[in-house]
Amino acid sequence: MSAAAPMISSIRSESLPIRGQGRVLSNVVDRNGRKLRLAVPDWPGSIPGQFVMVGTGATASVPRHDPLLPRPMAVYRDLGATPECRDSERAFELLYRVVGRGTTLLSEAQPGESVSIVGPLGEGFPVEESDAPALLVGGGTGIASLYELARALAATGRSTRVLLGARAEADLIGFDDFAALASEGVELICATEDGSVGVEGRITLPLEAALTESGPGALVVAVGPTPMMRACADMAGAKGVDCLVSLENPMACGFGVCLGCAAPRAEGGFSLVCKAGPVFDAREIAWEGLP
Amino acid sequence: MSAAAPMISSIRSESLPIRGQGRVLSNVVDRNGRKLRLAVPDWPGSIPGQFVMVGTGATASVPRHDPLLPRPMAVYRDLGATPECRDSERAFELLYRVVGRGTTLLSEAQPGESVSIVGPLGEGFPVEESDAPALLVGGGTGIASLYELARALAATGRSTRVLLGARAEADLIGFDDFAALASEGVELICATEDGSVGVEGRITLPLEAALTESGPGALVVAVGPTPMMRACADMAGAKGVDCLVSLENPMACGFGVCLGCAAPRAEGGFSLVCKAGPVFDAREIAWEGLP
Amino acid sequence: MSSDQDGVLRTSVATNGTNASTTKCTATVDERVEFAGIPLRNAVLTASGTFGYGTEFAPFLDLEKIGGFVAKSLTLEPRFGNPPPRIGETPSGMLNAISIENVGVRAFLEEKLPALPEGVVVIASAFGTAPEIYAELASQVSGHPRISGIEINASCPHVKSGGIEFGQDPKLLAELVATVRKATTGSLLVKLSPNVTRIADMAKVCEAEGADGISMINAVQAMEVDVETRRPILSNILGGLSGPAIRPIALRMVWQAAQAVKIPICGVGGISSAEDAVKFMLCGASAIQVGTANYLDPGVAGRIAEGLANYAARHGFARVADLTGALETG
Amino acid sequence: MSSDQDGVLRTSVATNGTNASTTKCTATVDERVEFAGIPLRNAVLTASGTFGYGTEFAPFLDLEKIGGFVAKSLTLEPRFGNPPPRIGETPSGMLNAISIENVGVRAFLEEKLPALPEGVVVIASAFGTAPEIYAELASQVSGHPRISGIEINASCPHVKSGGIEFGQDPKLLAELVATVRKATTGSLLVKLSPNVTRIADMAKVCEAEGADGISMINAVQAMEVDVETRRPILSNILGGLSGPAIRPIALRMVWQAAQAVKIPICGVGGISSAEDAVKFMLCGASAIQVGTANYLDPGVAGRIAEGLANYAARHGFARVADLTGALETG
Ligand SMILES: Cc1cc2nc3c(=O)[nH]c(=O)nc-3n(C[C@H](O)[C@H](O)[C@H](O)COP(=O)(O)OP(=O)(O)OC[C@H]3O[C@@H](n4cnc5c(N)ncnc54)[C@H](O)[C@@H]3O)c2cc1C
Ligand SMILES: Cc1cc2nc3c(=O)[nH]c(=O)nc-3n(C[C@H](O)[C@H](O)[C@H](O)COP(=O)(O)OP(=O)(O)OC[C@H]3O[C@@H](n4cnc5c(N)ncnc54)[C@H](O)[C@@H]3O)c2cc1C
Ligand SMILES: Cc1cc2nc3c(=O)[nH]c(=O)nc-3n(C[C@H](O)[C@H](O)[C@H](O)COP(=O)(O)O)c2cc1C
Ligand SMILES: Cc1cc2nc3c(=O)[nH]c(=O)nc-3n(C[C@H](O)[C@H](O)[C@H](O)COP(=O)(O)O)c2cc1C
Ligand code: FES
Ligand code: FES
Repeated sequence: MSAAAPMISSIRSESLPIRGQGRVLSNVVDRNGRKLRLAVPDWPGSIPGQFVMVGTGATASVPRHDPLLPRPMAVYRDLGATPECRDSERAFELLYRVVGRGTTLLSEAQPGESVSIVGPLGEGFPVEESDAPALLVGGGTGIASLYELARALAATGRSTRVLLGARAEADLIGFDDFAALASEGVELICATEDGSVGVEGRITLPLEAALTESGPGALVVAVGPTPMMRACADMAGAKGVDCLVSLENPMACGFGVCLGCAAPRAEGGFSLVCKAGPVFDAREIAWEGLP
Repeated sequence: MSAAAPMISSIRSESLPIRGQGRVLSNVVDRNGRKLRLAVPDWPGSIPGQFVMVGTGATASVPRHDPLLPRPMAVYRDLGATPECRDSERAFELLYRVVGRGTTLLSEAQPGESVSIVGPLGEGFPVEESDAPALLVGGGTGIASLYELARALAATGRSTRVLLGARAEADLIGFDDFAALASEGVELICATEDGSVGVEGRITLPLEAALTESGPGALVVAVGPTPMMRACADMAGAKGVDCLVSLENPMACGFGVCLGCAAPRAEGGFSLVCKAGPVFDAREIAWEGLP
Repeated sequence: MSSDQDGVLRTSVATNGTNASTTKCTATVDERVEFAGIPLRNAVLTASGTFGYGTEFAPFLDLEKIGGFVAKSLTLEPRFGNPPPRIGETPSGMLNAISIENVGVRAFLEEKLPALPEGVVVIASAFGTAPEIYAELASQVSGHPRISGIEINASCPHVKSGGIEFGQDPKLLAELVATVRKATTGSLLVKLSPNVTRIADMAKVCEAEGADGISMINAVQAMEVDVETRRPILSNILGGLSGPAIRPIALRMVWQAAQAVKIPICGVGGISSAEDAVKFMLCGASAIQVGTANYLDPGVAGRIAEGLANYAARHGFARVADLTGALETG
Repeated sequence: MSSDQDGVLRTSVATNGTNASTTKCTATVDERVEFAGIPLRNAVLTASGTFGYGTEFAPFLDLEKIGGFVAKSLTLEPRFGNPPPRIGETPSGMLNAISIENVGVRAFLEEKLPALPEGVVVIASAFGTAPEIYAELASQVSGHPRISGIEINASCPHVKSGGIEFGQDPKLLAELVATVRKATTGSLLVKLSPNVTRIADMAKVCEAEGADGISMINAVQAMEVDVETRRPILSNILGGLSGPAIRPIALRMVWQAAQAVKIPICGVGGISSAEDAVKFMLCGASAIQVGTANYLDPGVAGRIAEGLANYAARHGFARVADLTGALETG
């Protein structure tokens, strides 16, 4: 595959987004992150890579306008009709880190309370059969975007490896869930900067190794801090391998009307991360223009 | 006592107010109202008629500015060092009705959470021995201001009657606590507009009767909706009896610096309800100028 | 200028917010309003730049349940906006510096308008750097059968006047409104900037130069800083503040303008509930626009329209239009 | 003009807010600032009308732990304000129309000032309806040894100019500042109204007429309505919006003024945390004033002063004063 290969497109979901209230089923600590399970009436299901806009904390009994904006969160695990679901409810999980006011308030949502939801939003990852392996690299909160993708890719019979990188073991949110995907044929590789789990060092080390062994038809998917995504994209590009990323720009609406989430395009101009993305071919992005 | 009798002054407390966090001990339904019990470190205690400024709801884990202002609430029962208190904590109770955003949020404060407090504030009721009876008329949220006053008056040996008026039984917040004061010599009389408890009709009916039987040295204290206070003041005035009231103006600071709580004075100009009051001789107030 | 006027007499069962009394009532209220010559199914429009080109809201909202919408401001050519970051959050508010990214007037007319269901009232918004550009935009859109009116976004810095906005100088504004007025016989609205000393003077200029109505207010110029990076949160440094934080400012300006002019006013700024909408109408607005709140709940405009009718019913108004100016100040 | 300068070199252990990084550090930071010729223990003042005459805060705050305070605006004679209601609440904001109720300049000098502990920096605020009245107030207070400076509250409607405020018209403002400047050699601050088209022009007028510093902003003119009573919530109909809601507007104005003038600026508007104070200093303020936040937590000004020093230490600034203008915009 040469550098002039056609861009890979993100995939539009068949189902329309809804707005609704998610009933909190659980909201538990997961290493240095948290896992929030919601049951949402008429939740249409999502495709890997899609996200929701989540209200900050439980829906207040009275209107409160501070903080104002909802926060974007990947659909971590789409669970369908679990036993806890009532009527038309379907459940999904968010995997998140507490970084500011919105996520702090979200971390306090109690089972039985409601959290407002708009979604599923954005375009997802293409899931294609192939003899060449898929290498899914995750770091930080980006890890959340890879779970359903890994399952879907493995389900096509494709060799699927998840590479999670973090400073230390505690930052590997979702680790146990990913480890359990071994039963579905997903291989897990970790790298920590302090060596507490897996390879000591950056996740680009095992990526380099995997790319060298896998050859040209491989696919790299990188989701995490911008420098990590950029490093993966450069590495994949150097090997002539496709690389998809998922961007985490701040958002106000999540469905393409505020124009707040624009990311600069390599060819000039901007793409809306919430609408054209969050999944992009790494070559579409003008990385130096991302804040 | 003639109309030209000297005004009765409210009483300044010896203790300075504090700002602090109240630990929620309980927050329970009391008929159509609620009772919130707080333990506050270094709470200096209050005199009857004083109030606190209460944050709206439990102190947030992150700063939130909506709603912005604290709400004034009478110290309903000052409990001192109860068994639940730790170290320098002293406990008191608020008796409140959920009327808007602030009180709705307050109603959701859970045991163990914190509520911000500034107080005790304002000047309280004079408590004087006398052979003539004290008639304490309460309605609406004003009922909360009368509990400690009733106890203090009865403790001087004065004949003390509490007259509570409401639309229906369920609006008689604090009823059980007041009924239990019988053991301390406080007599309780109720009037409800639907006749569900006590006299059917307005509380001014039993007040009229009590005033007729008690003669000139009596004291009327009226706390409740403005029309009720005004009617009591007029009735007392007509009989030449002193009448104290406690005003419930909206407040921002509670300690005399925003000048937001001004009530018009009969002699012209304004008095600060939070500083000169909330307790006033009814004759000090230009009632027609109260919103 | 067309508008589907079916089913406008709503039998509304009033429900109450947390604060309201507990009375419930059923009454028939006429929800229709006429705004600047545009007959509207109800008084609730959505604001330019917060409702895209309409179709984005189809999953969340029946577009025929609201009065109509003002589309994203258009320029003659397609236009890209500012580099990121373009948005941020402030207490009860949001800050933005998008800079009128839009598909251009041609794509709007040829691609965006036809995608909308019949019966949806669309108001186009125009943006330019000289009066002639606005006039050209007005004449391009105002003949179109699907366009009910045009709103001039007067918050653009005038190129020849060193960056001062059209909406900040009465003389520039007069020239702008007069020029556009000559270019269209359709309903002409002017969207005022709040960043002025005397908003009533600006409203008077619009009236004198023949505008059919005024929309107010646009976002308030503001700024926010990230103390960890020590940088402004917006790439543009300055941005526009919108959302509930500015509502009391918008309400004041609508009140002041309504005292000064007879042409109708569309209230905009921080509206996120039916009660908020009522406040603007009481202060003199004939219709309102929902902006930032659309991001938080893309179905909110529909609920505001319902709530407005319920409020009118509960308070004994036969027509929602009777709320306009019904503030008691005596 | 006196100021106790003991113990100003604070050894601060930085603690972090929810958002901040988890680094802790210990460093020695010089907290002193000089503002408009007034040496201050630290950069945190409190705003006129929100701190009474100082003594009210004694139970909550060690007055010697803050830079100083601006007393409630004074008139020549004692003055009563508006009838109630005078205040109300809005999203992240508060609305007030007190109308400068105050004890009058004589009682201030004779009763209020002597009640304050030595070493507390007091700035008097003057309010009038003509420049001569302001000048008279300035000359009455500026000789007093306990007064460190005088702040002109320029948000008063000028009687001869049909209600426009001094702070809303550059010519009126110039006349006002020039007149007061002649009446005092002490530190002269001008408190600007935000209700103007171009705040930088107003700042330039102050500088040109000899003001030593600018305080900005006063409250933003606004309005709120009670939909149940259908009345404005204030007896005065219009009021001033303050609190966190206006902070991004105040910050923008400070930034714009700092670009335009060399005299120092005191940032006011919605400050309720040390981070907020930092934002104003980065945008060019040399000191700040805490207003509405004093009502919510009467001890907040002391905590802001501490937090400011901690921030400086954490970010490697030797002096809090070095934060002024340290915004990176490249
Ligand atoms: C499509 C998409 C999917 C996402 N999925 C997840 C997820 O599954 N799990 C998860 O934990 N997070 C996810 N994020 C990031 C998440 O939205 C932010 O962490 C969140 O908005 C922070 O909100 P806050 O109020 O807690 O922090 P704020 O107070 O808003 O900000 C605190 C800090 O976080 C930074 N920040 C703000 N917004 C973002 C952002 N969008 N991305 C990264 N940092 C930000 C700020 O710069 C600041 O330093 C996703 C973002 C996008 C755009
Ligand atoms: C000195 C004093 C002591 C008080 N003691 C008590 C008490 O012990 N228990 C109690 O329940 N309440 C008491 N109040 C009244 C209490 O402060 C208000 O009910 C409360 O502020 C309403 O807040 P909110 O946010 O729930 O309502 P908001 O949303 O602020 O207002 C909702 C409704 O309540 C009305 N309201 C607002 N402020 C007041 C007020 N100060 N008084 C009466 N109505 C108001 C509004 O006009 C509106 O109609 C006292 C008030 C004062 C001044
Ligand atoms: C992200 C964003 C983009 C906007 N774009 C436009 C625009 O293109 N044209 C316009 O006239 N107003 C625009 N506005 C202003 C809104 O239409 C509205 O006047 C303002 O936001 C105040 O209303 P609100 O508080 O309800 O949002 C925009 C506002 C936001 C938040
Ligand atoms: C109740 C109240 C009274 C005020 N009185 C005065 C005053 O007398 N003189 C003055 O210059 N500013 C006065 N202000 C304005 C404040 O000093 C300050 O400029 C404004 O509130 C913005 O700051 P903040 O948001 O921190 O409150 C008053 C503000 C409030 C809320
Ligand atoms: S978040 Fe609003 S357009 Fe993308
Ligand atoms: S509440 Fe502020 S002065 Fe009384």
